[in-house]
Amino acid sequence: MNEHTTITTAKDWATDQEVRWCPGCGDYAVLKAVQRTMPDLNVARENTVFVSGIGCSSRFPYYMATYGFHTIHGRAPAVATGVKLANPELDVWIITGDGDALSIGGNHTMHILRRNLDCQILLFNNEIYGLTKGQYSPTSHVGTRSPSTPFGSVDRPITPCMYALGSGARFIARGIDVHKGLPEVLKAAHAHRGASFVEIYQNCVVYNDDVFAHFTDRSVAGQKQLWLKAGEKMLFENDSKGLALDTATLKLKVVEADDPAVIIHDPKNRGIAAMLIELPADFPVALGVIYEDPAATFESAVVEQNRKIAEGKTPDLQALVAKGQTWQVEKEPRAE
Amino acid sequence: MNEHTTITTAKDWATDQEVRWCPGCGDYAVLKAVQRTMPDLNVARENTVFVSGIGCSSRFPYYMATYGFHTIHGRAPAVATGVKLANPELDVWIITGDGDALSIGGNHTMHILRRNLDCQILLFNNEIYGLTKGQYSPTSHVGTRSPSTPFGSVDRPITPCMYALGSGARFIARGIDVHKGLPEVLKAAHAHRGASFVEIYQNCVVYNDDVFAHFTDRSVAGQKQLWLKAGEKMLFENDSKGLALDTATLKLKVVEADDPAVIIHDPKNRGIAAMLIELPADFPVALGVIYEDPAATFESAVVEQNRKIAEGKTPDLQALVAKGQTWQVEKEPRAE
Amino acid sequence: MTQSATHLLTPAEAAAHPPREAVVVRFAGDSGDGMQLTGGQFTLSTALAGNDLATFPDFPAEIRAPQGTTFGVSAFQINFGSTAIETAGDQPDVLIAMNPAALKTNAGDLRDGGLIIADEGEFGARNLAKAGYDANPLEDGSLARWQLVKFNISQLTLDAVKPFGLGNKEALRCKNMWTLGLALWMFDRERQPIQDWLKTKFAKAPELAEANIAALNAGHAYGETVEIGGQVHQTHIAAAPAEPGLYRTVTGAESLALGLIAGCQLAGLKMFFGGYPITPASALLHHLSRLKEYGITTFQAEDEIAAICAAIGASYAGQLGITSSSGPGIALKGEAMGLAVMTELPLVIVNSQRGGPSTGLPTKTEQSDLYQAVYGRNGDTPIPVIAARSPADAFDCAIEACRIATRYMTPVILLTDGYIANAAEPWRVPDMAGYTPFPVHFHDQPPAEGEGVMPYARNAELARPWIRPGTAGLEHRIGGIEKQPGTGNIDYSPASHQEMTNARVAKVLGVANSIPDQALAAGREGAALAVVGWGSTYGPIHQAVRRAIGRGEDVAHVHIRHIWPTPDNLGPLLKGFGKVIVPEMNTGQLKTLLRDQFLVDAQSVTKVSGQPFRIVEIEAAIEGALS
Amino acid sequence: MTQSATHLLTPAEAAAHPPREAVVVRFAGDSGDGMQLTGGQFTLSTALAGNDLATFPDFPAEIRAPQGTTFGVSAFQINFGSTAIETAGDQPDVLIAMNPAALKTNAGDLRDGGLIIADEGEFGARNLAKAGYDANPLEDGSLARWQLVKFNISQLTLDAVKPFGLGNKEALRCKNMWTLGLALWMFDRERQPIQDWLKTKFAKAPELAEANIAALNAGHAYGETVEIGGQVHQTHIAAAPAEPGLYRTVTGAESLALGLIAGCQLAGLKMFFGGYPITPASALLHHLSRLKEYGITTFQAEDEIAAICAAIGASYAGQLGITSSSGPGIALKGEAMGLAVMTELPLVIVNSQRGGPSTGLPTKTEQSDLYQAVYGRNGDTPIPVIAARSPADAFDCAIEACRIATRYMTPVILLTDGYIANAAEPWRVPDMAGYTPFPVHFHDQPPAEGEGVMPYARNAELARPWIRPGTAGLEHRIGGIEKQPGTGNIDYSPASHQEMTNARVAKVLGVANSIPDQALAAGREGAALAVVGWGSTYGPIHQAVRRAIGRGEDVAHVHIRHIWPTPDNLGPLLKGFGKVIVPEMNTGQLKTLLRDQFLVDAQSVTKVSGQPFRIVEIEAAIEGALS
Ligand SMILES: Cc1ncc(C[n+]2csc(CCOP(=O)(O)OP(=O)(O)O)c2C)c(N)n1
Ligand SMILES: Cc1ncc(C[n+]2csc(CCOP(=O)(O)OP(=O)(O)O)c2C)c(N)n1
Ligand code: SF4
Ligand code: SF4
Ligand SMILES: [Mg+2]
Ligand SMILES: [Mg+2]
Repeated sequence: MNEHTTITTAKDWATDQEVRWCPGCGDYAVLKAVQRTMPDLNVARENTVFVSGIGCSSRFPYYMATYGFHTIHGRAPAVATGVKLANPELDVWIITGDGDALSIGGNHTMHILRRNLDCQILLFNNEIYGLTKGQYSPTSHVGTRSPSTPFGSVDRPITPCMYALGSGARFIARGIDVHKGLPEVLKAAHAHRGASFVEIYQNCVVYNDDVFAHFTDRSVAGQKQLWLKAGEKMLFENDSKGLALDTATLKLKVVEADDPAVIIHDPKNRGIAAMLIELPADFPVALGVIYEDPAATFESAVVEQNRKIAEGKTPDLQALVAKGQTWQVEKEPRAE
Repeated sequence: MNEHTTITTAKDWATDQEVRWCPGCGDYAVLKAVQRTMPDLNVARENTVFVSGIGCSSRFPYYMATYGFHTIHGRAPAVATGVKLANPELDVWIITGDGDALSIGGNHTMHILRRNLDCQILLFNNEIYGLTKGQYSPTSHVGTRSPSTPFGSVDRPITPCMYALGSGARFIARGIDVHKGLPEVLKAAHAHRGASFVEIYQNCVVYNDDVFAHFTDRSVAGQKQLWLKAGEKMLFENDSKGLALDTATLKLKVVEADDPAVIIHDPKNRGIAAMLIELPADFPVALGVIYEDPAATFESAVVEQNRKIAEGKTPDLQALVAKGQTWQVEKEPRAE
Repeated sequence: MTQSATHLLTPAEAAAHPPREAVVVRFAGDSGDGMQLTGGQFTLSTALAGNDLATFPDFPAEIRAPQGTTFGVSAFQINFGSTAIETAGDQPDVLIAMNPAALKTNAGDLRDGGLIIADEGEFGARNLAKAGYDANPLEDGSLARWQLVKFNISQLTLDAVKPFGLGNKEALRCKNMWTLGLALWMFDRERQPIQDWLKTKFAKAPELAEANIAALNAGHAYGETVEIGGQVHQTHIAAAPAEPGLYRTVTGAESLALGLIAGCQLAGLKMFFGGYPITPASALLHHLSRLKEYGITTFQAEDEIAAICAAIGASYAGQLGITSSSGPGIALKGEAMGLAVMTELPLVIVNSQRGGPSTGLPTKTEQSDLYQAVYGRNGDTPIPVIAARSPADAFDCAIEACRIATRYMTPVILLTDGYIANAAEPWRVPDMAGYTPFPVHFHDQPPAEGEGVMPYARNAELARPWIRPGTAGLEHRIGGIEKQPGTGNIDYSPASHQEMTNARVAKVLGVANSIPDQALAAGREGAALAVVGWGSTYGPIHQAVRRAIGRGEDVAHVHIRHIWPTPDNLGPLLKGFGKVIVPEMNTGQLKTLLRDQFLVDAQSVTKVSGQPFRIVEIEAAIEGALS
Repeated sequence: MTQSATHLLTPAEAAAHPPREAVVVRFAGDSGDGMQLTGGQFTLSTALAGNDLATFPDFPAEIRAPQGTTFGVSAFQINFGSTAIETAGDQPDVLIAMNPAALKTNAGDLRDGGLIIADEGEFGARNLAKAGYDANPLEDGSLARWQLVKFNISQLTLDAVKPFGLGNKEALRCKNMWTLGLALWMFDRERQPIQDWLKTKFAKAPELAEANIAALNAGHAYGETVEIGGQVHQTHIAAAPAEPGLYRTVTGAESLALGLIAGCQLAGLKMFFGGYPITPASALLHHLSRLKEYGITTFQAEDEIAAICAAIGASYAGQLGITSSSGPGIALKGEAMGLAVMTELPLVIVNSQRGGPSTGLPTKTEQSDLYQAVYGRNGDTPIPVIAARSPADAFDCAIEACRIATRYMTPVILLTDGYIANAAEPWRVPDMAGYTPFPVHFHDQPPAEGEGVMPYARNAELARPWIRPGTAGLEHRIGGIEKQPGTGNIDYSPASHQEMTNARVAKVLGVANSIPDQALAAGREGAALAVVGWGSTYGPIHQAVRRAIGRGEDVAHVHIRHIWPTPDNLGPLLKGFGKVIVPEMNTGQLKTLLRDQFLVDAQSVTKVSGQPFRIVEIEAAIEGALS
């Protein structure tokens, strides 16, 4: 993206459109966080595009004073890929939900991560289908009662960040809708060149209220939230406890903060990232940038190949249509 | 599946249909391996269903003397889910390719693994689209020259087993088309209750010949193949070398076989499984059962819930249609 | 066959316009005000009073739009009377507006001289602003065209429920019951059923039940005792004449669920339902998922493609596979429908149509997916298509879809729409004994020694045998590639492709042999003008035609259930009319089919606004066609 | 405009049946025998000799079926002559059979008395068995109906290439060149171009080049010197009269690629091509992916849905998005097409039709996706549809699709088929200067102070402005939900939906104002009979009609390029004919559109066998209609 210097404020990034989420929806908090973050990113509104699928969360682009494309259910990554390949100068954000990105759109999510298109993917995970009035989603925990599962869901949920890791993502982070740490996560995602996958725990007050309270609630935030920082020890509970590797079981364990075995967070370690993403229920939830290891981006590789191959060739349509073995017909066409 | 005792031979599992793969195709070897394995599984042909998508590999069902469904591109897992839910007694095998399962069908692959439907998924990975004459696939290494990438592919490939792990698979294994170890892997997959994901390295002699030679070739098999066995040390190169965890980097390293740090293979360790699946190029390739940790299967949970909820209720259609507040109309209809 | 509590209007009745003994009431308020609930309960009491009725719930696309905003308004309209009611009514006679936004967005529809009842307690500055009012319409005389009655329902409710010590927010939630109470008084209704319903609804929180009942009674008492002024007086609507029998109210989504269950039972099959949520189709998934004891497995798939593919897999395994969605989701199922046609497996595909194209208008009704249903696939891929005309009719259509699917081994598309799915109407409870079963026979006879399995052998109706995996000796393979007749082996030969194509086409056309002739809904054969419709336009078309007939005009109403194939007599029937017009909530899709098939000069009358036709709109079209 | 090297037959020529100066040759062998290569090179030499020609490659669905099997047979037919050639010919005059399976599967098509040249070296017991022969047909006289010439091509080839010390397998690979050499001699052709081609093809392995050239020469010499017996004599086919100019041969896939490139250049846009491999559409992806210097980005997506969605995204960003597939893949694109219609973005969707339904017959041709193209979407979702009639015509159709898409801001569907995609014909190289550019203007003027961006304002032709992200001051949001006219803000109101629906329909119908009137391909207006076709049936229909005219019959040929909307004069034109028949390689799809639109009694002539029409089949239909 080309440098941009006009100073903007959060307001400059908001549209005049009436926001249409339920009162108290976590989406409001995320919208505010994004609008507050944009001015710090040194990008221009006209070069910013928000692409979304379908869902409550996917209404997001209408509220950003940038270019925006509210596409169809599950296909935002595919549309965004076309946008970015056609104009790599654009700063592309994808807004999606747990149903949009992981139910109907799971395949496109995998492929955009695998290809590593430079973009920010914000997955609003409320573990429910909000817009269609509350059916369970692929991230809903077993036993979720919903209009389509009145007796409780039975299928095992997917872990979004683990899915991203398995899909080859090079940047994986987590945030919480109302948590002050969200803007920092968004900045890190934007700073990363390549597909940045950000799972945002978002509260649906109407259909899945407080489903994340067991770790987002202020009262338990201390024990239950492990905010990771590259190069720093994995500490939580006001730095009183930490994570270390149990060399016998080769799994993570909780130790006292002063234990020398406490792991220093290396965002490049995929094996540890897998363990952090899937910390058992009695562990805290890993938040912040869990994994980051930049690689060549898709659009840059495409552009570079297009350039390299075209180099030295002068496109000549007339020559092209006349290519291959040709012959000249001289004689007059017969009169008719 | 219900016990079955008639003795069968490989021949009993073959149809009269002419096999239509290219001479020398790895698919022949897999077909033979499966036909040779079936008699040992103590299952009946009539209770066995092979479901496939579209691709060279997906022609497989026509050659098995069982029930078979050659569906549409990428959708075999979805069709198989319906088959199994409708009749859990059936032994369901899914035959798919790298394009079928990971390009168009990636989402269904994820969801069948997440739900853990009891079935065997054999993914024929030849890192190419065979049937459509050789375009690169999502598993093709960067730089693959193909009709659609004449100057080499630029997008980063997906690692099938890592994708399966991220998708929540409870059984992940690898085999090689022509390797004698394949039947053992197939038996283990069949023995596992739940979705068994098996990646089979399959050689496409026409469009991607020898793409796996660097580790499948007899000459290098020793150094390049690590056959995992539960409860046994991770050894290779005729048991002269082994794998251990480098406690400094928290990554795997190669050590002498007698090094006490050599890891004993615990198929339940997801973190280590991730490392094994993604062993760097200078390491051997992990083969056999890499990860196995059984969980409740989808169809059994569905059947059980259906049973429990129905329990004690007597379906009475007449009562059902008359449900809710009703009223009686007595008077004669007016004559017309 | 069932029928809704309808009698055909006598010419005299039909001439009356609007029918004397009918009233149209619209409840409008904030999404949070519980208008749908109020409407639902008022509907119930109306039905219990023996009136015929039709309803039209109209709610916002947003789950819970911010309070007080115009796009957050939720409305419920009911038309009820002592004569046949087949539409929710063109114009409300009474509008109950719970806040300024509700008044703003609904007053315009009210007939001149109609009655507005407004909760002035909600007409504070903030709400007025949100609704875009500069001045208070209750004060500035801008509502002069109508009769206005205002009182502080909010305050009256708070007073009524004070004894139960609820929080202010909770207490105000009882407003809708107060309003309902008043409405019950206005139309001389029993409160008991509603009180019973409230007791069961709030079984877990008795104080809420009590509070709501108190509000209900207070609203009723208010009407009875307080001097509101002449405008609000009690009206008694006599019961509508109807076939004797047991009745209930039913929405299209409910009757569809019941019909599919009945269809499976008549076929002797278990049901596999594969769906993916989408408005307005989700309701069907919701209803069925509660009825497991009827041998139903519901599967919420990862997308519409997986939903239909799983249903196909279930049909292959011997259950009746059913899938359901709305336009955008049906579009995704197209490729798999082709697989079902090639493998010749039974399958029912329900499309609850909504406004299109693309995401379009998810909560609005339309019938613009007929092209997609009849023509929307690659290859020559014929599929029978039937369309329900009303909530009650959806029951029989569902059974019919199951019958055709299993008898002919074919997918069947059943079209309904958002209006039918959500609207309620009285329904005479069918006597299931009156339905002849159509049990499925699974082929289970292994071939004679030395002979092969013939999965694509065909019976007299060209249907192939249904063979369940698990049947010993009949192991076979099927797929989406063209086949050899009989054996089903892969075969690309010209002769086989031609023969199989012809068989697929002929089989579906043959369905016409087992469906009833096209009947007239009104009027006579050979009339000067025929109004031909399908689906949910039945009500307005029928009323309009009856009225025209009442005026002595020579008009007939033909309403087509079997869109493809059409009944054998449809062609001759249509050719016999002087003129043919086809009102549709699309740009003229059935019209295409009729002109192609019968070369009749059918003219379109189209409306694509997301709203059902009004009777007067059809009447105008009739006048236009006749003049 | 370009045209293929065609002249209209004179009545005299047309009367001749089959035309004297034309020969049909079919090369048939094992997939491994390189028959397509042989055919391709023979085609080139034929073209260079100035003959008009048409070819029909027919290969198996399997990549490389096992050697010697009947389903592994690959055939290439060419019809060439000194008169206009528009089909690959009804029946071969000469069959070159490289093995028993090839003979078995192809002999039946040969005209009685035709010539069979067989490689007896391949007629060993094993191959005979594989082909299902009990006795050797070369010996048992079962081929008496035809002239049979056999010699051991295999051995002769081995002898010829011995000097180059190739392995037996490699040596035998030269068989096809030996055969080609013989064919070149039979029809008095130059060997030079083929020798040049071999040198470049095997530049990296000169010995292979030498060996193949030696085989080529040996085959040629064999014809020249050896006594084969009277049947095989040299025939000289004079050059066909043609418009003067520079010519080349082109397949539909090639000309389509060139046309799309030309279209983008004329519009002044870069091309974004999103595709997913599928037979027979892949060839287009392959061609374009080699031409990056023309400002093309090709993207092999994860599936067809992603391919079209990426193309839509690229169009939104300011390039011309193009996507391509075949029936099953197009089915998957339906929902996204609706999004393109709602967002009113330019997009070209190419459908290379193949045999259906479902997976159907991937390598066979058919035109059964017209319904899908015109009607196959949810909602009222109009999209212009055009169809190419020949490989050469695909070039202009591609340009036309780009013109309509950008001028009207709409997706456009371009129909071609497997036959056109693979068949080759001579093509007069177009002079690009003869094409008027249609440069796109991106809207880049920010609105006046205080005014909003109007992404859905419309010009006189109802097209909305194309605004590229990156344009300061014009930031706006679009999507698939219904909109308010002008602003494009979400709007579910009845008035807006009706207005936008009308605008979408009217805009597409308006395309008719910028397309040429429907012309006659042959015959006169008001003729007793019109044969109306579209797409690749052009050749057989045109030849059949010309022959009928030659016999003095009053028949016309109408071939429709613009399927939707149709040219304004089409209705009157069709109504003017005595009778109308519509030959289609489907069960009657264009017929539906014509009857609906014009209420003409068009009658279908259908063939759904995966094979193109034969001229005689159309002639029979003409006779039938006239008698
Ligand atoms: C093709 C298609 N299928 C289904 C739908 C209906 N639909 C809209 S949003 C949605 C799921 C929304 O869930 P999620 O992505 O989690 O977003 P949320 O509303 O929870 O923010 C569904 C099923 C649709 N619009 N299009
Ligand atoms: C909807 C659809 N899209 C595309 C195709 C074309 N197609 C058939 S198989 C295939 C990919 C095959 O690759 P893979 O799954 O790896 O199987 P392989 O042939 O390599 O065994 C494709 C793209 C199709 N048949 N259907
Ligand atoms: S339904 Fe849930 S997610 Fe959707 S707007 Fe309401 S609170 Fe938010
Ligand atoms: S193309 Fe490749 S994968 Fe397909 S059959 Fe031939 S060798 Fe096997
Ligand atoms: Mg959600
Ligand atoms: Mg493959």
